[in-house]
Amino acid sequence: MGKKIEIHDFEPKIMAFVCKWCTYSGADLAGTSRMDYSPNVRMIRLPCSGRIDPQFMIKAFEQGADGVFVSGCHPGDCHYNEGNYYARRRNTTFRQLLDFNGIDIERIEFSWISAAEAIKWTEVIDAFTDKVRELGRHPQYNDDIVDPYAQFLVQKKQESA
Amino acid sequence: MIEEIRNQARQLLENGEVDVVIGYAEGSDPSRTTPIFVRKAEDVEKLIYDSRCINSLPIYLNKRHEYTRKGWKKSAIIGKGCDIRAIVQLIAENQLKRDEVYILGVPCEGVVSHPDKWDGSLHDGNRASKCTGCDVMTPHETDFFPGEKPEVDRSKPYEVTSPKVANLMELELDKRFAFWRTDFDRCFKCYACREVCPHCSCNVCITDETTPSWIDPAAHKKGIFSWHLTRAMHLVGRCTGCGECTRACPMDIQVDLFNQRMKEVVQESYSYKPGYSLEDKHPLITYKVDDREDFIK
Amino acid sequence: MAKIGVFVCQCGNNIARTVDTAEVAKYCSEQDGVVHVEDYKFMCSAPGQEMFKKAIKEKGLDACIVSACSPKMHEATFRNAAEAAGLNPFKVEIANIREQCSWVHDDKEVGTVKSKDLTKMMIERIKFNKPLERYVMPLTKRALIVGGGIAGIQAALDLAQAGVDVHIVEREPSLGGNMARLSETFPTLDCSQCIMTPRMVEVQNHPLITVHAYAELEQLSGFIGNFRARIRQKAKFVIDDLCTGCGECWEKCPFSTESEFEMGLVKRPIIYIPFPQAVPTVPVIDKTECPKILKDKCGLCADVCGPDCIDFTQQDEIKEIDFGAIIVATGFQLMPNVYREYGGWRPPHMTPKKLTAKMRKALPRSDAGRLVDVINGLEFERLASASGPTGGQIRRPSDGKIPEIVVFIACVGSRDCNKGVEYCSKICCMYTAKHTMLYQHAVHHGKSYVFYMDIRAGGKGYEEFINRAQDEGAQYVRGRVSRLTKKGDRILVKGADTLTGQAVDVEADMVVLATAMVPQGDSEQVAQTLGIGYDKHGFFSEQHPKLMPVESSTGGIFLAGACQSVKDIPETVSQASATAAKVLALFSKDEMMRDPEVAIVDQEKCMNCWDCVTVCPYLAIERVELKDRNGNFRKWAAYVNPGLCQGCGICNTACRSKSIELMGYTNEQVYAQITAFGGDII
Amino acid sequence: MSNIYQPDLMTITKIIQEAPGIKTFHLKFQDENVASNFSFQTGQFGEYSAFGAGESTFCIASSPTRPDHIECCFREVGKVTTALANLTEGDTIGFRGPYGNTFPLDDWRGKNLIFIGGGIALPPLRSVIWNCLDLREQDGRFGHISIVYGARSVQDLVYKREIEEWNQMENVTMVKTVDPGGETDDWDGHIGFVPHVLENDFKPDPENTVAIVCGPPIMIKFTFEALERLGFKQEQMVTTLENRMKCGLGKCGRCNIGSTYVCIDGPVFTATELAALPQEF
Amino acid sequence: MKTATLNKSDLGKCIDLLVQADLRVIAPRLQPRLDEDGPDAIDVLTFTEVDSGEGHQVGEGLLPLNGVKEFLFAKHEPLFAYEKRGKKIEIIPVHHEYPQTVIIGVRPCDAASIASLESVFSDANAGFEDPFFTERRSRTTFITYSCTAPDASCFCTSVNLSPDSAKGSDLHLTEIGDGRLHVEVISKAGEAVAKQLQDLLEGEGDQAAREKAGAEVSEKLTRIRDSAPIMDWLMDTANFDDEMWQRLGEKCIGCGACTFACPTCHCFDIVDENKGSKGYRVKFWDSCQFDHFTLHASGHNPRDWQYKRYRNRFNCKFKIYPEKFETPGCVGCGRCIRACPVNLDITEYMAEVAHKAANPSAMKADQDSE
Repeated sequence: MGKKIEIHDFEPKIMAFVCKWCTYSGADLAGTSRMDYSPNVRMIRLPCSGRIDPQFMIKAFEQGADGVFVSGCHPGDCHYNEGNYYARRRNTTFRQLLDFNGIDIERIEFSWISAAEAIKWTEVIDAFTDKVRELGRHPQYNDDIVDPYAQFLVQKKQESA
Repeated sequence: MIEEIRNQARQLLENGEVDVVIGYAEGSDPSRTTPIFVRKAEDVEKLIYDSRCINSLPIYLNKRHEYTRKGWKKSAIIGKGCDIRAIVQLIAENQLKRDEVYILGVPCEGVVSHPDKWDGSLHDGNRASKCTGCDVMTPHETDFFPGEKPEVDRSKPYEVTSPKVANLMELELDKRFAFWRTDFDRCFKCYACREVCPHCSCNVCITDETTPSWIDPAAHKKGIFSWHLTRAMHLVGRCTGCGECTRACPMDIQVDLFNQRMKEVVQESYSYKPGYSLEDKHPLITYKVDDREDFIK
Repeated sequence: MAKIGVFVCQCGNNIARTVDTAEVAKYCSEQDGVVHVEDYKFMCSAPGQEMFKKAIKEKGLDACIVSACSPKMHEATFRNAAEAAGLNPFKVEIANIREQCSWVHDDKEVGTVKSKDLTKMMIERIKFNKPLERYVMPLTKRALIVGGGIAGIQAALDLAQAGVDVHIVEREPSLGGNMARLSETFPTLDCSQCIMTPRMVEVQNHPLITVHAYAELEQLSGFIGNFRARIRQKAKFVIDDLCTGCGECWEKCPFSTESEFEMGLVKRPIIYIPFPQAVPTVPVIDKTECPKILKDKCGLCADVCGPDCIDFTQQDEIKEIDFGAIIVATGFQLMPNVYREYGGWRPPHMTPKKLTAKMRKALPRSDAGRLVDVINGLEFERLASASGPTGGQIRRPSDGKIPEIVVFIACVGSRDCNKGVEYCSKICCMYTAKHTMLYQHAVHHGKSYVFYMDIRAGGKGYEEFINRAQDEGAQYVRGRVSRLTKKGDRILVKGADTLTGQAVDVEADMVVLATAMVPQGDSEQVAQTLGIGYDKHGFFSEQHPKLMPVESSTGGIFLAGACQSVKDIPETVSQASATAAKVLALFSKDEMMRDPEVAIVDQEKCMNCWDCVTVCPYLAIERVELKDRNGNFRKWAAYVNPGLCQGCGICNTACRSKSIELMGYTNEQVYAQITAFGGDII
Repeated sequence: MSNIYQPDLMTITKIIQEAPGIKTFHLKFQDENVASNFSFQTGQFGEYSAFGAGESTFCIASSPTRPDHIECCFREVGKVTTALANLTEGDTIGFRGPYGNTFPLDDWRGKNLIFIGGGIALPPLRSVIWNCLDLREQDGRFGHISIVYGARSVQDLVYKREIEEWNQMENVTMVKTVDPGGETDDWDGHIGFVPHVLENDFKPDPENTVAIVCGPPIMIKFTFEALERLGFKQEQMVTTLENRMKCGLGKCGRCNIGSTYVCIDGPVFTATELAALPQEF
Repeated sequence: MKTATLNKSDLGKCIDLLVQADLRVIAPRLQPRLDEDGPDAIDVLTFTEVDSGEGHQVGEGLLPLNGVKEFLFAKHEPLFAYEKRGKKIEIIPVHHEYPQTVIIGVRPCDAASIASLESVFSDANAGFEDPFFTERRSRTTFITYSCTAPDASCFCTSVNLSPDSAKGSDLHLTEIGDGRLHVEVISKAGEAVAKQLQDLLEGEGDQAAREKAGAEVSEKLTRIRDSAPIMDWLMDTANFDDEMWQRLGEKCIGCGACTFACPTCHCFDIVDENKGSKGYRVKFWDSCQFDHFTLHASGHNPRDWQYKRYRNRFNCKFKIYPEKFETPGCVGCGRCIRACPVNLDITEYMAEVAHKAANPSAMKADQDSE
């Protein structure tokens, strides 16, 4: 309790896709136990890590996420018996694919977190946030995209300044 | 060799065993060949086969071409080994029934990498890299094969990866990214890579999906990235390596490098090769309890 | 645009302390589609819920977000409240701003920003929430129990006593299972037969219980509440209804073969009942041995049968019966292979004729090198049983001599993944202790040694029981036995005492192996027939190791006894009763309500690659033919049976053409959440 | 520089649920200048946007003689129409238009008119029906007006109140029909497909008459054939086509039938014009 | 018309001069390659924005893979942004500040294609002017370069163009031997550019040498068709259902590569790209070869077979363009032939049509006998 929030120049946006049986409950436990962890993560609750589509991760990066966190039950603990095994294969290949594309796979973290592992949750999230913060804004996905809305924002900022 | 194929094709058509023979014919200029659908026995003379026959014909067996396929109950197809892998994969994915197709296997010496490189003969300078180390030059699944089929040991992983994959893997991350960025800058999302792929068989492609629009359809960088990542991801463990996506790309983007890389990954991680067994389940819909998870925290 | 209401809960000071709820509420009110916002102290309180309902009714809200604690706490509360107010419960979502914000972040600004984001993500998501209706399914209130051992019997009686129609399928000619083989049971040493047979008779006589003895479950289709079982009643060649169980036939039968029930220790006639107290007391003819059936010779049994109930032309009969729930109680066997490792020669109790020719060849056929007097625990049980082949006298199989020195070896095949299985078989310590006692009681001057790794005796009266065994003369040697060799008519047991570090050699008259408990040899096949999960050993997998230990991975199929994992009798019985309770709970309603958060298929888009069929852990996806208006075949497509679907969404991810949607977690919902995340957080 | 792709904003003033999945919007421009400069003629269409989903093409379903607002009517089928259907009164949508040609009302002076529509194709006809009824009210420039309308089932009929209104009107003949099997117990109209009812039950006199047909391509085809058998000449038959469009400006290249762009040269065609086109619509 | 000569070796300097004059210069360039790419590697020549004359490929190679189309009609064009605020919506226009651009090394066919596109996007087409195209067009100058060696797929002479045509050009360069280029100033914009380059230009050009050079190249073209009868034949609606469409087109796999590679294809699609409650509307290239291109919401598709889609493309080039815009829709660049993975050859269609147009009765008889 009472970890001081440090102000950094860059705060990464982290999207977490988690299974509702294990990891989401683990995060809940972290809450109930009043554990402090990085506020950068936004969780999306899914029934199973087997429901996590690589498409979600692509979309998250597209939408400006700097890191994507994927988590589910430990092997053998899946509420649906085998969903996490499929998730594991999907992620194994997807990471290699991103890597081949030259996208830093340090920005995707996969972790098994059970409903009891609140401490692990906070540790993994903190470590991942620090790592992504170090890596900085995701350059591969966020540079020079013609976004009229962004143009508009920049312009507005200039006008007001 | 081609004479034997022609004779067999003629017989099949005359007996009414097949409605059509899908094969190759001379193209509109000497370096090119073109797919042909032979429906009459007298037309079998048009069939040819040599190292210019790059096309992967099994794409006409894909359900996507339902209109073209209308009225074909059974088709015979001339297949080189790599195409037969595609046919096998189609059957394994239930996109085709084994008894709907009659495979006229051809012994293949490799094909030319690009029509422009054809100079009258096949040699190391113009042979497609997918043909290096090919283990299906004597095809594995055929209904007819001219001559005797020699025994081939297919238990070993085949080594047909383009040297470029290794080159790219040696690069640093940002250089690799820069390489793709320059290539992708050319992409205008014509989806030729999708359309020539024998394994793209969805009724509605994910990129044409609007609810939600998974992939921005516009040809901006994000949209292009997402498209190529998705395409490669959908082919993980399914791509049989015909290399048509790269050849079809009007912008000469080597998109099949993704597939080749993923083929390596699948082979390393799951010792799986697609296109060899009619009952195969691709690695993303199967699992082993002790699969690798070295990257998982 | 949607009419969304957002209800921000302060949770007393729990949320309000580090989240500026008023600010969150204000922010939400500016969001697209939001028409009503509340910021309240305790949303989950009665007045809070009233306010929630009132807002739904008065503002005509068509979706609600409650920004409060974890959905695990109050999702159901607010969904019920919404339903009461006339809003579809699946149009309510919870944004978790307590467990994920206020309780984990100290900084109020941070907590507020994150709360806004989480709520905003939910606002975008809920625009794509579809009103879902729970599925109402018919329910067949009849239960099927596979296996007529103690687990099956217990479950059957519990259910029948509660008024449920029960069918038991038992593949042997009699109920009883492994427990019927036991002589006495630990830790009380009461007679197994004495407590078992009355229950078997009770089953037989209960009007609500139908026993299909000598029958097998061949196929199972359908889903929870609506199973259809195909049961193969194997031909007994004896007409059930006519047979009086007089015993004339089996007494007169001139041929014999090894008795399965007696573990091959003695022979039994070809027309037989497995043991005298068998229920039903109807004999069956072993068609693989009967000369009448094989060669049309003999037929003596038919001649002697008074009621004339022998019918050599009888065929297997197929019965199709509907069930609402299934209890699997197929039990265990002792590990066959390890037994051979130690020089024993008898195959598992399933007799050699069920082995393939190849296996038969591998078995030692002659006396040379075989150790006849190395037996397993169940064989010892038969030797010790008053109704057993020796009438309760412990005599060794080779020459019938009463053994003077008996060595018991524990953990044979257990806890060793090189020679057997890595798990502990749990009951061996106890039954070995029991065996030493039975032996000591029968042979007062005998000497018993027990080689063990550890003693595991966690149970009521168990540790005391072990102590008692030691007091009564069993000598416990901590250490493993390296090999058994023949020495004269005795067996030289070469072992070591790891406590003293010395080699211990014992010349034993008989060796009893406490062999590992393993699932029945065909358990994987059974699991596939039933469509339930199983582990690498072949034990059926429970739905959840802690919280759902009696449910299988498939809804409506429950697991009782040693088919799920190693168990002793009390555990088996309690699990059996637990399954009965589960079935009763399922049968307590007239029809079944199924959660609507299941996958559905857009059949037009489906390109029938059947990847979904492959990945579905519940076999919930079927291949269906679509027809056009004129009834002609149009295309194949997948169909998800909502009765079987558990809503995991694995198929959804596996589907490349995105033609499967998991209701409640649709692609659009997740997509909206992701885009909301990207859109506003700067 | 004006951006032809940029829509004007309109407010939904009223939403009417016509049939399951079919809605009518009443729309008003938010910008007074745009409103005062806006005019359209019957038969024209517009591009309606649901921001965030995209644009969709519908005809303007109201009559230019009632210019206080415009109406559109659509069925919920795709992404855009679903997004539109989720809007509520007071919400904003985008509108580009009017585009396309118009019904040749001047050519119809003094003639009897038969409007034939099927299913969701009544909205384009509704515009011209009210336009003609209003003009006839003013100066009696048209003769007898008949309306033949059919849908798959009773509940799929759109503009139910107006159908009743037309039914009550003197010198308007209202013929309504539903496909076999789509009728209810209290259905008082015909049962049968539109071309069939037209040919066998209604039997209009081709003399000095113009038939205006709107519906799915297959219905247009059969209705034209039925009309020809009744003695109508090609120039007496008019239809409006609803090809897929994106820009509405003759640029995006998808609505063409041969070298005719439906968005510019259409959507209103006479049967004569259609017959001269390649049969690909 | 002003003419001059230029040393071919000075082309790099020309580019440098233009860059120095604060112009955006687009020139053909080879894409960078990895070493030892294996036998699959091919040279990739594209029009790219350059910041110096170094490594330019003006006059080298044949056609860059991309036409100049994408510099005027962007493959991805945001039309405007919007933001939803409750019931209100704010539309945020896009700012068009296109830089003054010079595209150098444009082949005559590509230059001619611009006129075709212009007819679609200008207000001459039904009075609607695409501001994005016309703005860019008005700020772009084309320096064309006569072809010196056509390849097997070129057929510009079949569509009334020639390898040395100056149509659509602002400044035209032709090789006249000895490393010299004949320079023609065609338009005012060309003159302005020529002014920037005047230090490098010398005296008068050599008109005779230029014409001779052009004629020599024309003779090298192998695919010579007469496109004149094609339109007449296509105008006959009866021929719309001719058997040849299906026979030739059934192998088409609908990949759309031809349309995207085509310098005159102009079809596009418009969608909204949304991010939460804001986003933008974007226009991007589409292709008439895709099955959902004309698919109605009802499920009806006027062009349900692939061959019908290719028929539409052929008609678009040889009937719709000439009839509607009075410009040819095909400039004979041959990109569609090179791009086609199944060797569907537009000139085979042209030959077939020309043959049918020339022998109407013979073809009829052929069909009857079948």
